[in-house]
Amino acid sequence: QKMDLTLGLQLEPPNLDPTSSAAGAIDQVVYSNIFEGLTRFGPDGSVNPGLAKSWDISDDGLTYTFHLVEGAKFHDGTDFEATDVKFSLDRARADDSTNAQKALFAGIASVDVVDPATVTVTLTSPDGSFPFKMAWGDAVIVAPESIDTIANDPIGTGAFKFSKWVQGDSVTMVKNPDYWGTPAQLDSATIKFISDPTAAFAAVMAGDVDAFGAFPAPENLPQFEADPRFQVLIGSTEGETILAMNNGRPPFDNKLVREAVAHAINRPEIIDGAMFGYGTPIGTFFAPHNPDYVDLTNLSDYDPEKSKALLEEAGVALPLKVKMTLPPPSYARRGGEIVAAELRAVGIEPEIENVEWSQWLETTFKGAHDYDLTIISHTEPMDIGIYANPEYYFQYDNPEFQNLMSDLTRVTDEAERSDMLKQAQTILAEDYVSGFLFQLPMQTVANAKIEGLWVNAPTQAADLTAVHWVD
Amino acid sequence: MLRYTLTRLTSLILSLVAASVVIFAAIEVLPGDPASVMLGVNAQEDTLAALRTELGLDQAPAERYVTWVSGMVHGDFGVSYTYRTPVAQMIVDRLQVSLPLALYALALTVLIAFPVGIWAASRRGSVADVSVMGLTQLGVAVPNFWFAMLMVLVFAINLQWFSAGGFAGWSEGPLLAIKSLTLPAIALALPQASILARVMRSALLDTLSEDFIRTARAKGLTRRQALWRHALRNAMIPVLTIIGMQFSFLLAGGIIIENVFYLPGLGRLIFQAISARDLIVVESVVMLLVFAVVMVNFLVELAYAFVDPRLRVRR
Amino acid sequence: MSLLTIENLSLSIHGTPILHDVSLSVAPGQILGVIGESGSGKSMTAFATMQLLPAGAACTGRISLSGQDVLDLSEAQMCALRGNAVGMVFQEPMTALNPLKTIGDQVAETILVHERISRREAMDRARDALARAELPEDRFPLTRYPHELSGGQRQRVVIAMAIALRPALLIADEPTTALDVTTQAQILKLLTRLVREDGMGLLIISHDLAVVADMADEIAIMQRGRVVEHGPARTLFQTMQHPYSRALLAASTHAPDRDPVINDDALLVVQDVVRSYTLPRKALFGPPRVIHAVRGVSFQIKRGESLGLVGESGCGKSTLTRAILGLEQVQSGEITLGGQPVFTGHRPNPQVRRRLQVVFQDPYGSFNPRHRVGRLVTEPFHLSENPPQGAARAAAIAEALEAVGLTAADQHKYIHEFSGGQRQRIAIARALITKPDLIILDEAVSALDVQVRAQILDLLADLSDRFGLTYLFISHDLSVVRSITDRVLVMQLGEIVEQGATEQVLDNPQHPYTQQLVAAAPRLPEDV
Amino acid sequence: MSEPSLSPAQTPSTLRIVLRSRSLILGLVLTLTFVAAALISFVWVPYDIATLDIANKIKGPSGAHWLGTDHYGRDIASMIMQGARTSIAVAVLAVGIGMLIGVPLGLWAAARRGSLLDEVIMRTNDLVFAFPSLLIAVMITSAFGPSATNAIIAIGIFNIPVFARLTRSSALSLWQRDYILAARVAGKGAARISWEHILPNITNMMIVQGTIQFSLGILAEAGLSYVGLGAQPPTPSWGRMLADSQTFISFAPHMALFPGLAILLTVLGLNLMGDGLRDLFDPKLRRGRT
Ligand SMILES: Nc1ncnc2c1ncn2[C@@H]1O[C@H](COP(=O)(O)OP(=O)(O)OP(=O)(O)O)[C@@H](O)[C@H]1O
Ligand SMILES: Nc1ncnc2c1ncn2[C@@H]1O[C@H](COP(=O)(O)OP(=O)(O)OP(=O)(O)O)[C@@H](O)[C@H]1O
Ligand SMILES: [Mg+2]
Ligand SMILES: [Mg+2]
Repeated sequence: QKMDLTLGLQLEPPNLDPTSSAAGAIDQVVYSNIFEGLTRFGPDGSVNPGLAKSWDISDDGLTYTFHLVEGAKFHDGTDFEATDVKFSLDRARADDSTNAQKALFAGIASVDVVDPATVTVTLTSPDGSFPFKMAWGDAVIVAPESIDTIANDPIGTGAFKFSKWVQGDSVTMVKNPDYWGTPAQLDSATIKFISDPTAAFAAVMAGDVDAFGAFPAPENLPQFEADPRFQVLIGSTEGETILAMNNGRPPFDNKLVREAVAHAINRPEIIDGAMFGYGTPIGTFFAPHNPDYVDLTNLSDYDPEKSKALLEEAGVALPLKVKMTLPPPSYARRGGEIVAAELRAVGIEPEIENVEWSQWLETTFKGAHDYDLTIISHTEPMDIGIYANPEYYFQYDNPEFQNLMSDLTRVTDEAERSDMLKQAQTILAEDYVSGFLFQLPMQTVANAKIEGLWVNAPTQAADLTAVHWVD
Repeated sequence: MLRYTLTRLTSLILSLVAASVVIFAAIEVLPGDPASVMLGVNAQEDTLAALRTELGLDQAPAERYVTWVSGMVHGDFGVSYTYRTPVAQMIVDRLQVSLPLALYALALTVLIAFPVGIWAASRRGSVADVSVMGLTQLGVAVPNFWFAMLMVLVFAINLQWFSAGGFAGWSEGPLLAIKSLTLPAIALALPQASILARVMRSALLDTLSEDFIRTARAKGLTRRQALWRHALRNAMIPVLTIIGMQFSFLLAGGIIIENVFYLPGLGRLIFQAISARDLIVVESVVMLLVFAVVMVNFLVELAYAFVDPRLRVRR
Repeated sequence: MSLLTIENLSLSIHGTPILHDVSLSVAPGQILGVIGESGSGKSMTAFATMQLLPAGAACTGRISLSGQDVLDLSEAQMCALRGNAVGMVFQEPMTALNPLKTIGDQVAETILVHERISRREAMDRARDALARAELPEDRFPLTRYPHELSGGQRQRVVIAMAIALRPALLIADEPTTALDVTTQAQILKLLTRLVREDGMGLLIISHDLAVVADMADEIAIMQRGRVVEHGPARTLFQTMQHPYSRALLAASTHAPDRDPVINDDALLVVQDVVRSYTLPRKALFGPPRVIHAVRGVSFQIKRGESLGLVGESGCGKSTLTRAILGLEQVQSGEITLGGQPVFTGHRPNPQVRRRLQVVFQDPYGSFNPRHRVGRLVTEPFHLSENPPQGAARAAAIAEALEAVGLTAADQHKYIHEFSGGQRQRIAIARALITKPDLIILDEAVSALDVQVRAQILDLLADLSDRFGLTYLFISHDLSVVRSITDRVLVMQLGEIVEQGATEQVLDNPQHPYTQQLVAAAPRLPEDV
Repeated sequence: MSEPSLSPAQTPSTLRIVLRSRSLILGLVLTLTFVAAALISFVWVPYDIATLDIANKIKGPSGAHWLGTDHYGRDIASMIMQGARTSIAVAVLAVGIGMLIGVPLGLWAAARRGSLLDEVIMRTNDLVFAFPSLLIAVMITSAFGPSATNAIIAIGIFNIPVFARLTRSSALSLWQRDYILAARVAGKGAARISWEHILPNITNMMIVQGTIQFSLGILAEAGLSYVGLGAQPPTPSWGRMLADSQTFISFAPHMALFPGLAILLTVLGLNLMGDGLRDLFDPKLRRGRT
């Protein structure tokens, strides 16, 4: 029986500290494996107890009392205690904190240690999703003793201990024999970073890696499926892939033009061409696997004639020259080429500019929002609220939607919440704020003898704690 | 000989200083803010400012240049913005892949090119010469990344003789490490070997037509003896020049091949660093490569003097 | 018994016949001189003897060397013969040695290739061979590299290599052509001595009758791959039959008829001219090196006069020429032409320069191969204020070309369509076209075969008579200087050491350097 | 001092020499094929590649699509034809930049040999040479955004010292010739001599070097496009075709094979042509002509 595993991932983390850098690649390596939070995401996206075995909420919804697991130790042998929780949360919300998701902690008024196994967190206003927030990778619990070297020598409480990092190649971790919970089933796990899709394919084929998480080349999946040596796991992510339009400036400040774009897009063709058939079409900014999802794809069905008519109605000069900025992921680059060809067919001439992430962040996402069109997948869970921010790069400023969202935080009734969410989805779809393309799939290729891998990606994680080999 | 060395050394240092200014200035104009890359989409302005201060990005450019250069002179290349580790350490790690790879490829290049070039030159105009030179023409023309792709397809995916890429590290035993560098080294070496073989051949043919070869033949040396004893060493100057250029090329030019075989070498480091706007890493690695090129040229020039007594200063 | 016998040797290269029925023989202790113009097949005969022919060469006939038929021998047998039974010395000493090996190694190699002895023994014998070639070890250690020797010394090394194994036959292919007259005389003496000492046979090749006239026992004259005349050196000049040999002899001794009209006014005045070059420093902080090419030279040329300037290579002749032409500024001193300085301020004076023209040595390098002759010869018009245009220009071209014996139609041709002699005529036409007062001829006939040289000398004499030209005639060949100049300057190490009427200086030299020069110059026997 | 006594009948004509050189012919044929393909693509291509045909993606070579289709169902033959346009344009312009700047610099340095200017030009050249070229091209293109124009500039910059050096060294040897001295005697200035006498006599060498740099330019463009820094979609480019085809190589090798062959054959053609031209211009092989 094999007791070790090599997992391939596309992106290498810049460092191994999930609490002070945005890179999702860090979470992918360390989340749940090395670091744990008070709560944790399950494979289906549910929020489960983590280092807090349970919690109580005060009636006014302002105070959370977390009851911590007992006997947990950090990998350096120090005990896990309530003071570590207070340290971690206070550090994350401090003024000089460099936590990339500082907003998760914005609602915290104070953190108090009751006894070594109990912590209370007081909020400034009620927040039903606080346990959800505490499950994020940016909210994991770290220890003050090891905080200085965390970037290269992460010390957590997880089922795996960090062993070594060959920069540019791999991170290795070994089983934590003193783990407080269900121990890991593998003795050791190596995560190898292979950014190039071809190399990823070759590595899986040649057996250099036993599994590859978020396999980057969907075109190769049929080959793996046909090969009995491998299994292919298709799940879903929280990533709504959209054709973002800059609502803040011409020509996309004109709803008719946006609607024209929406009707020019042929979702099945994009999913076929860019994703080789993997991916679920969406008609609004919401994950289809969510129970509150409404299928609004018919609002923006493929109808080039209508699109042309709308452009004429909008009175824009054709061909309409616009800029399409594409970040590196292949869904964006390939999807962009297809979308561009489809737009050209109705008279919109996008000029494609491929950019690096840094440039995309700089020019499109921030600052002057100097872009017309871009393709991107928003992978944070439950993030429809970004459309309520008029400063966001969509430059979408709709008071009706903004009010709806702010009301939502106050409402705790599930049915009412559901209604409001559906309403929000409809507003976005009817305003044609963005072109809604598809939900990004999660594709994992693995040796057929491996079990326990996550199929879905409710958060960016490669949780290996349950992974094992079968004969 | 000492004077020759000193003169060369002075111009070497001057080139390095000029290069450092150029590199620093060039990096300054790179758009992109490392802090925002590190903190991602949801970072807040005060967080960014805190990070910029931490990284020293709020200092004036001249100040940063001086800090950078004086650090380098003391062996301190600064701390990577994204990896948060000393750049020197990263470079040392990456060099453990890139340097052996370059040397391996260079060794292959020389081992292929010398025999082929000499063989072809000694049979000038024969069918063997023409066909070998035809092959080298192909070798020069083939894009090395394409060749690498084909090799991965054949040797890693179909035949599974080699792994498709990656580098296990020297700790896993030198044999394994050498094995994982073999395909990349071949991909790098083949076009270079073709070039070198052609240079070797034409340099040899040039010297073979020199008067002193005729003198040697008149002494009673056979054609072969004249080639080995007289022509070869005289043909070394152009060959050395090319070898020097090739080494620099192999060290830096692995950038694409390292990507094809996902080797954690300098090339890939710089690629990642550029896209992450990890300026300090980019600066230092480029500087290092320039240093390597200049050093190699320096050594090649010393080698000229070693080969050619005319270049040694008269006693 | 004859050492080398060549009988009816014919040679063709890729089907092109080069040699026709060449027959020669050399006996031990005998010197055979082979004379002939460039391309007559002298070298090919020598190479055939060594079997070092270019690819595609095919020989018929018989070459017998010490009783062995060379043409029947295998390559391995030939290798055993070369350097051992027959040694060879080549024309160009600068390139005949491997620059990367010490002279000791190169001489010892000859021995090591043929004899199974230790390196030390070979070195000992190389030392002897070099000493016999007058390179004693105390002054020329075996560890020297060729670049540390002068041309004449290198030629001695080549000779040492060739005689190291005391071969029965030595072949010397123009061994002195690239050397100074004085050095040439030394090398020829050395070769003669070696032949006499060892009883070696020597086949010496030259294009210069005078070079071999002194030393050879037998002389063969070649033309277009044939031996046209053959006989003992002592009597050959009297008994020559073949028209070509007679023409060659006539050309070698040819002196043009001259009838100069010399005015009394000084056309060119050179006063205390100094020109030195600063070479780049070898080391960064070392002292700059200075070469004093011309150190305080003064002389005058009268209008209509032909002034000779002789001296060894590197003595500063060309530097002086450049100074006179106003191409380079001098450090001190003054040069005036017809009273006007060639340099005013820091710029050359176009008024003066227009009246000066020059003809260079190399007929192949003095023309831009991409221009037609018409354009080439009119280049000097660049300095004229109103150069002739249209028909006047065509007339000027025609006049200049016809003056040098070409036709006006030649102006439409490219330079590669002309022979060396014709090119030199075009160079003269180019110099004539602006009707200058002074023409400087820098080794203008040195590169030409004797017959062509004679024609050009006639042309120059004729032109000076017709146009009243003034010449500054630079040459290392005393016989040429004697035939064409009225007065001569002797230059050594950047200084004029002697000057006077040509006859007087050459017949009765006063300065030791001039005496040495005159003594070294090869001469044909008096009685021809 | 031998005189080339070749009569006109013996002087081989240019055409005959061209015909005799097998490598020149093969090189010309290959190069012209791709140039022709590029030119024809302006007026006609088998399929319009601007419209995608996803339904027909990744089809092997067939009667309808001679070289098959790519992952968007575009006709690979058409892509290669239009890609030739990009490759040739980038390489021509990059070599053009190198020549237009490098040759005058080299001429200037040679005319002022040993002066401060010469020193500065040559040191700057050395400096550019010291930078690993591909790396700097990567930096330039990623700094200023990937595009064909930036690729041209990046490749062009590294052509400058190549031409400057070659020009300087060949010009220096020409400056030693007597005909230059003759021109100076005629009173011509350095600029005029460079233009009239030096430049025409180095053109052959520049053509040969230009051919070689041209082929290097095509390889460099392919390399840059391969890492995504060359011409941007939808402009087809051989290098990007290779990059795009990478993940398909295991089941649709035709997608990688044909663009790779296109690069290989073009570069081969140019190199053969360069060699052939060198032989053609070599004075050793052709006496009487420069
Ligand atoms: N490698 C060769 N291939 C073809 N022809 C050659 C070759 N070498 C020499 N020749 C021709 O052979 C003829 C004789 O040449 P050779 O070198 O013997 O002349 P030479 O008398 O030694 O002249 P020089 O005084 O210039 O040395 C010439 O016409 C020359 O053009
Ligand atoms: N440009 C220069 N720079 C440095 N030294 C020079 C230069 N030109 C000439 N010299 C040196 O000046 C001296 C005289 O040279 P010059 O060319 O005048 O000699 P020459 O008498 O014409 O010799 P030759 O007969 O070989 O042509 C030589 O030692 C030469 O090396
Ligand atoms: Mg000869
Ligand atoms: Mg001279």
